[in-house]
Formats: sequence, structure tokens, C-alpha cells
Amino acid sequence: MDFEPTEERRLLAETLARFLAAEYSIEHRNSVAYSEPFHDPVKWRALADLGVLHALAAPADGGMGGAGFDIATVFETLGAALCPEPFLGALLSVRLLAAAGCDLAPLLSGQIRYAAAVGETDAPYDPAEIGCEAHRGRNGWVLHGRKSVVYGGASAERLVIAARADGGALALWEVAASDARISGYGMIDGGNAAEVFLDGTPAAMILPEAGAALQDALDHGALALCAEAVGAMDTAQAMLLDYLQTRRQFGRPIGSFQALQHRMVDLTIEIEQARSITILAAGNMGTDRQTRTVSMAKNLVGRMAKLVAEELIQMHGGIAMTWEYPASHFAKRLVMIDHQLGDTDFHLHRVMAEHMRPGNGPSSG
Amino acid sequence: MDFEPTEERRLLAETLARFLAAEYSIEHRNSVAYSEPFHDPVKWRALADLGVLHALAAPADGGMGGAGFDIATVFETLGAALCPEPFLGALLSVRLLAAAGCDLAPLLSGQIRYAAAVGETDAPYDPAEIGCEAHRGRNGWVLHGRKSVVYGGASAERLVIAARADGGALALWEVAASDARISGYGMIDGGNAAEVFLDGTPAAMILPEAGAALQDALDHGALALCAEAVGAMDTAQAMLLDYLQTRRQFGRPIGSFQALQHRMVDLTIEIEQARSITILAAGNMGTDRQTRTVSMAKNLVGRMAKLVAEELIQMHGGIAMTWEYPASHFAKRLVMIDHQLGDTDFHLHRVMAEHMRPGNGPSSG
Amino acid sequence: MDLTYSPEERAFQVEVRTFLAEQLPADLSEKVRTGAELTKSDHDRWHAALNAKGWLATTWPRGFGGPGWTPVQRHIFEEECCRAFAPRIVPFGLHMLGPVLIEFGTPDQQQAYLPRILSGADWWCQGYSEPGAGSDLASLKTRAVRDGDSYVVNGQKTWTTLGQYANRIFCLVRTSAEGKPQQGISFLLVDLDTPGIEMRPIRLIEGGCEVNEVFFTDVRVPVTNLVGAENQGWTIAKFLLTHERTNIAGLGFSIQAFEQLRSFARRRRANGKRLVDDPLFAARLSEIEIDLEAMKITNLRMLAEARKTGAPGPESSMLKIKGTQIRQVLNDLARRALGPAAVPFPSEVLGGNAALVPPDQAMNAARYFNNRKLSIFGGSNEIQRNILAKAKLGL
Amino acid sequence: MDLTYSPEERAFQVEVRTFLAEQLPADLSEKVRTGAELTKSDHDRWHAALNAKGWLATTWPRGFGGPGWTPVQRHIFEEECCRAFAPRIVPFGLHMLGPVLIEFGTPDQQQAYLPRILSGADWWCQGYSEPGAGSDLASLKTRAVRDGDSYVVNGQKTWTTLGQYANRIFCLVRTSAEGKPQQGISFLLVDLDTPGIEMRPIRLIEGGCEVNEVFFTDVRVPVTNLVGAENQGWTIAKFLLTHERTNIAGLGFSIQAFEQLRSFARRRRANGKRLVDDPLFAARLSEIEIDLEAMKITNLRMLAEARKTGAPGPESSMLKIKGTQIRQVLNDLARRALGPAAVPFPSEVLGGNAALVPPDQAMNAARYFNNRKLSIFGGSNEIQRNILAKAKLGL
Repeated sequence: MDFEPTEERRLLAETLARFLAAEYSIEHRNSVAYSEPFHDPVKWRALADLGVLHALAAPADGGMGGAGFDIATVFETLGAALCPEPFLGALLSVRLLAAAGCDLAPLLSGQIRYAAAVGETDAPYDPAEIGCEAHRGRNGWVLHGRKSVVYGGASAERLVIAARADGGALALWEVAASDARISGYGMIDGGNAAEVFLDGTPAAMILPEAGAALQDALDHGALALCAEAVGAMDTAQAMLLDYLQTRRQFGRPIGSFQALQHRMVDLTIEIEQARSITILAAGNMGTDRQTRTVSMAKNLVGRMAKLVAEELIQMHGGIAMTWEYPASHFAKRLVMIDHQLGDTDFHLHRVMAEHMRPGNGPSSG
Repeated sequence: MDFEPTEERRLLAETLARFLAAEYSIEHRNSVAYSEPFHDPVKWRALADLGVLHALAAPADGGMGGAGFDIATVFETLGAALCPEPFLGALLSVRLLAAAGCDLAPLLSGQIRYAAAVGETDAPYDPAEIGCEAHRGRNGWVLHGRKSVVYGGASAERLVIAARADGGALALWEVAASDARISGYGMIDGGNAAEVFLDGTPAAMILPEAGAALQDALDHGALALCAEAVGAMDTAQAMLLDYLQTRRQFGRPIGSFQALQHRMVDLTIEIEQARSITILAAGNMGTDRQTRTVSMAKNLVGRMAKLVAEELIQMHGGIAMTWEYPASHFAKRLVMIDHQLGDTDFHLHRVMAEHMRPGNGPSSG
Repeated sequence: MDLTYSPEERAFQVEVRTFLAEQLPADLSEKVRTGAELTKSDHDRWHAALNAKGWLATTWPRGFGGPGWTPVQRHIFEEECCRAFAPRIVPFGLHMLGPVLIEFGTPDQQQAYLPRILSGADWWCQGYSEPGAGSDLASLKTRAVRDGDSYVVNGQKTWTTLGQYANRIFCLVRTSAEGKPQQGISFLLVDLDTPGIEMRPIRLIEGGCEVNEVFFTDVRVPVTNLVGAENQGWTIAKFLLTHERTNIAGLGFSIQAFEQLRSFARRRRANGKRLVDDPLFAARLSEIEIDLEAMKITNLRMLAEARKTGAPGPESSMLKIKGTQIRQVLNDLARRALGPAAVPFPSEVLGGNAALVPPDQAMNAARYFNNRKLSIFGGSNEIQRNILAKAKLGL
Repeated sequence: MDLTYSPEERAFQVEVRTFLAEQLPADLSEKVRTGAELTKSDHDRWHAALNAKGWLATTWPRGFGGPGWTPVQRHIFEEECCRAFAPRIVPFGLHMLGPVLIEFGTPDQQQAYLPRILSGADWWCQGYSEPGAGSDLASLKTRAVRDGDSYVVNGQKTWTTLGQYANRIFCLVRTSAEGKPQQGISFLLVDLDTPGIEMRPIRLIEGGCEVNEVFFTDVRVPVTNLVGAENQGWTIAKFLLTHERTNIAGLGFSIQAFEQLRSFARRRRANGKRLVDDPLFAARLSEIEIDLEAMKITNLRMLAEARKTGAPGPESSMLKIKGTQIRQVLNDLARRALGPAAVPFPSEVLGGNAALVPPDQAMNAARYFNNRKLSIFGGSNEIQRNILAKAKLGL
């Protein structure tokens, strides 16, 4: 048993953190996060050059990482700096393209931006409910339907799309963004997403039976979001602690008030619990416990990130209600992570389902 | 709109409270509550003479009350004094016997002690799941099955029993306690209950179609438990407040510590909410909102009573862990009320069910 | 005990409903329902309609142009307005300054200002908080120094809601540095056209600009604009804090939010079923419904108590705490109900066939973030707990 | 990062399981599983079996008769013991006094007492708390006045767990009234046979008598029974508080309780379905499972940290708070799982065909009430929060 990061991951985290501190000041972060194109194409290439995208893919797929702890390292560091770049879409695409045996080099080098279009308005989280369909047209497959809230969809050049082949099995398709009708928009917590309208859009089938690959990609995405939240919680906690130590009211630092002290202690404990469950999930990627532990992590992180965000605002008392004060943007990100790739209730249902199964139920090893 | 008690109810509450203060010191209460026969037959008769049982029945049924606010007044006062007498069984019996058109005089005068046997081991709360059956024997009906956790069952002389006539409709039966095999026991929070084994027990049918009457009786019982909890919470709050004001640690009253102050404020607010929802339920008895508002009340009171009990123990810090200190017995009662006539989850399901119904759902007038 | 309205109260309820059905402009209620921003002229239009009926200054005595309602009538009026998605009455002139002038103002001040509040000629805003004095109001630093017939005001106010629409501001200012900090505070009326005043918008967490900072540099204010005596400001501030609280529980907003949520949860389909058929969501919906039903009674009980004693006690702090908790939980559930569809930035909300959700749900996330203010502004819930611990529990 | 046990650790785990399968008496594990009270001889029997294997004093260095385990080995041992429903090791002599004597005792004291702890010849109990000094230990009043070669002890101790089985007690006593209250405290060993000592049971909330009051009236204790220097007691007390915490999270108990609850909820039928098929119950069960899974990692991370730094830091307070919260929630769910069947008084629990629930569930309500102590005794969770605010957060 060992809770120390490997030397490689420690170096990656340090390099990335240094880059983000230098290149994504909160002012720059906010201007990138909240104005078109909702990301910084130049810095995206620089991040790729640092090897951040390579860290998301396994060596066999042309990457230099791809394990649970690699992904967690990258996203925890991104989260701590509130980086608004569309890494989530990239990660989902990496997993799907790798499962389909496609060449990852253009994605990993930062040359071509990919996003993965999975969720739909009536199927926000569960791929089993996907309704988009592909049919054979005159010149090959064409796609019909709407993909909703595609993360990074407004800045992507190519899309990996999950749809049913002739209304049957879930398959994966690659589409040029210019061939689809895309309504991009900024997100309330920064970055971009898009509605993707498919209306006879030409598409290349890249994987005919994609159910397992989709679940695997969504698991990895959820793990990444957990790690991102842990990073953001750490920064939020440090901000709040600093505020409690320095802000004075009624003639004393507000951190000397016992009611706030006790709440701050409880927050600190819950952040450690969120970190722990994320470590557990990262360590279980690739095992038969992957999906279940990821759901546990996404549930607990969702609960705690909301608690941290609300206490961050409340205990700052006014100042964190303002756009100008960085804590407000951390609070938004922490809350909105729960809306991505399955919220606390969605993942709790998946944990519950195993208990409710007939028979002897899961062993909690 | 008027939140003042009527003069009659104010007098009843005062008289009863005075009697309980004089006759049920905590020492006497505990000796009655925790040793056989788990109630005080002499004082029971005195309570009946005070008119406490009459207050539970409508004038048309030979009583002097019977409205929601009458029942709430009696049980709130009983709860504030932690009275362990079997009034819950008496109330259920009053409602059932009245629905059956039986003579209530022997019960209301305190001459004969009744208990109502509704719940079963596999049907703890929902009468729809009742499995006990009545069959026609040589000399009339006989009952088969087991009734579980019959409140006041160890001290009752007669039982009103819910069972299925020939396995079909739910009906009510009257049985002499001496004709059934009864395993009585003390309850962890005082008072008695019993397992009632029916094995060809002779029974008189008193109401052939009893579904509505059972629901009505259970609603009234649940209202009574809510009011009892409100009374017990008031006393618990006063005890805790007194302790915070007088107990000193680290050289000052512990009530001067802000973390405890804020928790005490939150408790106080929640107790007012519990009181409010109980008033709402009491005011809706006899209307078409009876069952729904009672379920709302039992759910909220169940949540708050547990919170009050746990904080009562925690903020007392050790002393309330002891049998000798009265707060411990209030804490037990407050927690265990949730195990009677439907817990927080059972009643929440009933509130949920209306929202989940197809169509337009309930109006929350 | 009687939970029902009296025949007179029921008749009044019908009268309010009829008025709202006839006089509330549809475009205004649609804006309120969808959470769109109301312009100054929107507010002015609604105030004028209420004023024409004599129902604008709901907390003022009859002699000053109020309707002379009982607390229960005010409660009925507010609940019906919320159910009809009427704009809220902007409180600064009507619920805050008005009662202060009626209690502490000179006849000249009353005659000068009260009619202009009713007519909409003046839009008042509030200058209480300062960057260094939020919850700890007594430590405020904005100074007003007497110079002949004027005070010269220097300092900075913040969290001034809708100051961008206002032509006047009432302020707490420091007129003396002696004694306890509370003792040197005065209550001053300031014309925003006076030279030396600058108002800057503050952008809030969700992106909107409803509050402002106000900077005072050598601003000369006639001494006749002092309300009450010099250094009596703390008394007036406390009066205002307890008397503005006709609807401190925000119950009408909660009822509105609950009905919108319940109705949406029955229509919303996700992952193969209606949202309301997810037992975890249904449980949350039901629990908050129960808390809200209890809160309605708690509110009425405390209104009845206030009617008896004539003034709201520390119980108003209880209504504030629990009321804001319930509103925030409802906002939280409304945000969660949308799933991924909650993520678009408010200004990016898509219309037409690109719409993600019905228009009345599109602001759910923004409203959730914006309404975190409810437990902070107007005396944070922590301050309310301190008050209750002392005033109600004697701790 | 590597969450798996090393091959050596896995081999050790197998060794522990084998030992437990062979040496843990079935009647003892049945008593633990059903929550029955263990007698002194039950404890003695299990201690003797562990001692024979050399696994009794798990926290002592090898030279004093400990097994020389790493923190991970101790963790594995404790987890396996809980899974097998082994009685807990009674901590007073083994986990509390033993390490104190090893750190602060004279060679004479070590030779006199340590072997008797291992052999079971001595059963120690703890004299820390007093009626007026619970969480505020520094204010303790029991006096020890030097008189020749003895201290004369007067005062009262309370919350002395299993004192009814003990023949010796270690106490914190006041030997000086000067300086800060912490500075006048000493650590004293007392033979319970000494004249002037009276032990009285305290009945707890659920009806059991596991704790006691101890009264000291002119009790003469040889000065050779002082551990460390006079007035050094506070240092020893703090050492003990941080070093006894090998299993402060109570993780093994939680794993045990969760497995019992999960298994019961799958068997229990109520209102037409299995308890686990009630989504509200399943949600609670799953949430606490998740918290528990996180806690396992938190515990291991802090063990790893302690292995690096050599001593547990204020993080042990975090384990205490979260660990007791999880145990109490599990106890709460186990009580709730029974519905009305939870109500019988423990001594009335019915057997045979009158049984309401399986024997291992019959104590659920009693255990819930009894374990409210977890967040109070041994430094209440409020005190732990104070410690963390100061020592970890610098507030």
C-alpha cells in the first residue's frame, strides 16, 4: 500500500500547476472562460506540448499515461487552477477513439480538437436511453437526432457521436463539426458546450458495438470530474481559511468565532473524504469494480463539492457573491460539476441497484 | 384564523399537567415505565376521572372531545411529562370502537383497558398487508395469526383486532385478552407492548368492512404521537437550555460557546416547525386532507424529534447518557416515537405517492 | 385554534385575486415567471397600478396613504401576489424609508417625501453596508462632518440594491467617534444628484448587476435631511430592521418556486421516466413541501403573535433563517432538476428549437447562485443566530 | 499510488484469518455478533489466546512483548478481528497504560506491571474524568497530597469503563494548585484494594452498567506509584490521548455493522417487500457505504502519514469525528431497520417463537442509544473540532 504519487506524476502535476499559475491568472481565466470561443486555442496547444493530453492516453494508444491516477493527477491540477479548457471532451474522445482503434495522434498533439457527443435532452446521463439514429444513405451512413450539452462542442473540429445503427445497437461515429449544425454556448461556470443537431449528417462508423466503450469512457470522465472537484475544493478551502484568518469583524478575526471554526473543521474533514474516495476510484479503474467505485466517488464528491461551495460563499459573507472575487467562480464550478456525467442521485441509484439485486448482493471488499 | 386554544382545552391541559407534575415525578414515572405491569392502574383510573379519556372521544360517542385539537392537547401534555401510560392503545381503540358503533363507556370511564392490535411482524405499518384471518368455527368466529407490538397490549383486558374475514375483507373483532396467548414486555422507552398469538381465539366481529376505520384510527394515533413528541421536545429544550445556562466548563457557562448557541437556535426553530405541522394536521382531521397532512406531520416530527434527542444527549455531554438524568428518558422517547405507527420513511412515501400519481397531482393549498 | 380564514379575510382574498386578474399586466407576470430582469419602467408601471388601488404602501397607516391592513391581510396580499407572479414591491422607499419617516421624520420631511414615494417620483436606495462593515454594521466608517447648514459626507457604501434606478439614497453615517461605535451613527437622506457621488455596479456571481457601490467624496447634504436626532441612527436602523419584516420568510416566493418545481418535475422526462418518478427526487420534493407547509403555519403563528404584542420580536429572526433555508433548498432542487440542461450561461440561454428547457426553468442555476445571498444580506443567518441566542434564549 | 496490500501484507492477512478461524471460540464470536454482554472471563479467555500467539499487546515494541507490527499490520489485524466478530481487546492496560509505562515508567514499574497486563493478572481501569471535569480535563479536582512516602488521594472519578472487573486504576490527580491548571496534574497508579476506595456502577441510558464512579477517601498510595515526574501528568495524558488511537476511527466496528445491516436489509420483509427494496432505505444504506469506503482510504492515508512522521498528528481528531459519525449513522439505520420490532426493552427481548427479530438484531435500539457515547467520551467531537481548528487550521 502506498499513497505517494510516482515521480512522473509528481513532475507532471508540478509542471502543469506552474504553467497554469503563469498563464491562467484569474483575470485571464475569466476572460477565456466567459467569452467566445470560451477557450484559449494558443494555450491549448501549449498545454498539449506540455504532454497534458498525452497523459490521458495509454502508451499502447500512443499516449504516456491513461491510468486512473494519471487522469486524476491532470484533472486535480486543472481543478485547483480552475482551468476552463475543454479537457473533459478530449478525455472522453480519447477513450472512445482508443476503443475504436483510431489514431489518437492528431488529438494528443493538440492539432485537432475533439468532443464526444453522448447525452441527449431526454437521455442526459444514461447511454441506454440514447435515441439518435444512423441510417445508410446514398453515400454511406448519415445521422439523425440531437445531441445535447456536448462539452467542448463549440470549439471542437471533430465529434465522436454515440447513436443507434439502424435504430439498434449503440455504435460510435466520427463526424466533422462543419458537417453538423452546432449551437455553441458558454457555460455558467465557464468554458463551452453545444447543442448538436444531426439532420442527415454524414458520419463514419468507427465502432459498431459501443455499449462497453461508452460506459468505460463515462466512467473515466466521471473520475476526472471527481479529481477536478478535489483540486478545486483544495483551493477553495485555502481561500476560505485565509479569509477567516485575516478578515476582522466585531474587533477580531472572524476565524476566532467558534461556530465558524467548527464548520471549517467539518469542511476540511469532508474534503479529505472526497479525496479518499477519488483515490479509491482511480485505483480501481480497469478492474471489475471500476463502474461501482466511480459511482461512489461521483456521489460523494457531488455531495461534498456542493457543501464546500455553499459554505465558501456563506462564510465569506457577501464578498464571494461578487464576480470580482475569485471564490465565486470556484463555487460555481464546484456546484456545476454535479450536472456533468451523472449527478449525485444518478450515481447513488447505481450504487443502490447492486444492493437491490436479488441474490446475495455486492461484497464490499 | 386563530392560534389560541379554547378555554376548555386550556383548562384540560392545565389540569392534566398539574396532575402529572404531582403524581408522575421522574422517579415514579421511571418505576412505572420500566417495571411490571409497566403502567400504574390506580393513577390510570384517576386520569380517567380527570376526563382525559373522555377528551379522546366525540360527544356523539359518549366523549367530550375527539377533535384533532382535543387529541393534540392531551398528548402534548402527556409528552411534556413523559407519561408512560397506555393512552395510544386507548385512543386507537376509541376510534375503532366508535366506528363500529360499540359502547365506549367502559373504556372512557377507565373501567376496562383496551388495546388495538393492528400491526404484524411482516406488516408493521400498512394495514393493507395484514395477514391475520378469521374463520367461522363451531361457536362463531375464531382468529388465527400473530399481532406484533401491540401498544398497551400487556395491560389490556380487551383487544380490538384487525383481521381478514375468511381471508378477504379487513374487519374488526373484539377479543377478551384472557382468550389469547399474550407475551407482554416492557419497551425501551417505557410502557408496555405485547405479542398477541391468535390460535383459534374466539372473537366477536364488530365491523365487517374496516379499511377506512383503520386508516382513520391510525391517522389519529399518528397525530397523537406527533403531539406527544412536541410536548416532549418542549421539555427537552427547556432542560437543555437550563443546562447550557448553568453548566460551566473552561471557566464559563457552556451556553456562551457560539457553536453550541447556533445549534441550540437551530433546534429551537425546528421545534417550532414541528409544532406548526402538528397544528396543521390537527386542524385537518376530519377533512379530505387528513391522511396527507398527518403523514406530513409524522415525517417532519420524526426527523426533528431525532435531531432534538441526539442534540439533547450530545450537548449535555455525558450526563444525559445516564439513566439517572431525566434527559436520557426524554431522548429515548423522542427517538422511539418514530417506530410507532409509521416512521419518517413510511410517511414520506405516502406524501411522495401523490406527487408520483399520473395526472395533475395534489394541490398544496 | 382555527386554521381557516374568517369570512372577511376570504372576501379580501377574492378581492385581491380579482384585482390581480384584472390589473396585473401579462408581460410583467411572464417576466417574473421566467426570471427575466425587470426594468425600472416595469416596476414603475406595477407600483402605479397598486397606488391607484391604494394598495402600494401596505405597511403604512391609513392617514399616510396606507390601506390600514391587518398582518393577516398583508399576508394574504403577498401570497396572492406571488401566486400570480406579480413583481415584488420594491421595498426601499415603501417598506423601509416610509415607516422610518412616519415614526422619526418631521412633518416637513413626511410631506416632502412620502407622496413622492407613492407617486414614483422618487426611487430610494439603501446605504447601510460598507466594505469593512457587513454584518458588523456598528463599525461603519462613512463620515458626515457638520459644516454650517450642511454635513460633508465622505466614504463608501456597498451592496446598494437597484441603486442604478434610484435618485435618492438613505444612509447610515458616522457623526461622532465618541462612546460605543453604535452611539455615533446618524440617519441621513441624500439626493444622488449631489456632486461628489459616484455609483458603480457590482457584478454578482451569476453575472447580473443588481447591486452597486456608492462612493461619497465631499458630498454636501443639508442638515434638514437628517432624520431623527444626530447620533440617533442606530435606533432608527434597529427599528427598520424589525419593521421591514412583513415578509421576511419569503413565503410567497417559496410557494411560487415549489409550484413551478412540482409542475416541472411531473413534465420533465429523463433517463426513461418522469423526474417525479425518481424516488430520490420525489423524496426531496416531498420533504421540502412538508417543511414549507410547516413554515406557512409558523409564519401565521408569528403574525398572530405580532398582532397581539404590536411588534415583531426576535421571532422574525427565526422566520428569516428558516425561510431562507427553504427558499435556497427549492432553488437547489430547481437547479438539480435540469441535469446538464442547467449549464448554459444565462445570457446564452437558447431559444426556439435549440431551447434546452422551458423558459420558466432557464434561469434555475443563475437563480440558485444569486439566491445564496438570501442567507447573507439583510443580516446573515449567523448574525440572526447570535441575536436569537441572546434575545430569545438568554445565552 | 497503490491501494493493494504488498505480498507480505497479504500473507499476514491470511495468517490472521487462519488464527481467528482456529482460535476464536465460537461462543465468544456469537456473543459479539448478537451484542450480548461479555463477562470478565470471556475477555480473559480471548486475551490469553492472543497472548499465547504473541498478538495481544499490538502497540508495544517487540522488546516489551509486542509483535512489532507496522501500522498497516495493526490495521489488518483489527479489521480481520472485527470481520470475525472477535471481542475487542480491552484497551486500558494494553493500549493505554502499557505505552505510557514504556515511555514514562521506571524500569521497576515496567517490570512490575507490563507482564501482569499480558498475563491478565491485572485488569486496569481509567480514572480521568470527574463530574465537574469532562471535556475540560484540566479542571480536575481529585487531590493527591504528599505525606511521607505516600500520596493521600481524595476525590471522585467517573465514566470508568468496566471498572467492575478491574483490580487497579491509573488516575490523573492534582498535586499542585499553582500555575495553569494543567501544570499541577500527576499520573498515579492505584491498587483498587486500597482502603478508602468505593466503586459504584452508573446505569446508562439503555439500561446497561458498563461505566462506574470511583470515590477516593483518604486513600494512601505509595509515591513509587507515581509515573513520570510529579506534575508531569498533563504531558502523559496528552501522549496517551494521541497514542491510544490505533483504531480511533472504529473502522472495524463500522465494517461489521455495515455487513450486518446490509445482510439483514436483504432478508427483512415489511409492508410487502424486502427492506432493501425501499429506495429510501437503499439510498441511506448506499450513502453510508460510500462514506465508509472513503473512510477506509482516509484511515489508511493517515496511517501511512503516521508511519512517515512517526507520530499521529491532529489528524487523529479527524478520524475520531468522522469515524464516530459513521458508526452512529450505522447504528441509527440498524435501529430504524427494525420498525416497531425495535421497541422491546433489552432485558425483555423475546426468544423462541415470540422472537421479533433475529438474535443479532435484538440489541439494535440499545446499541444506538449506548453508542451516542462515541461522540462524547474520549474527548467529545466538539473538543476535537476545537483542537483541529487550532492545531491544524491555525484559527
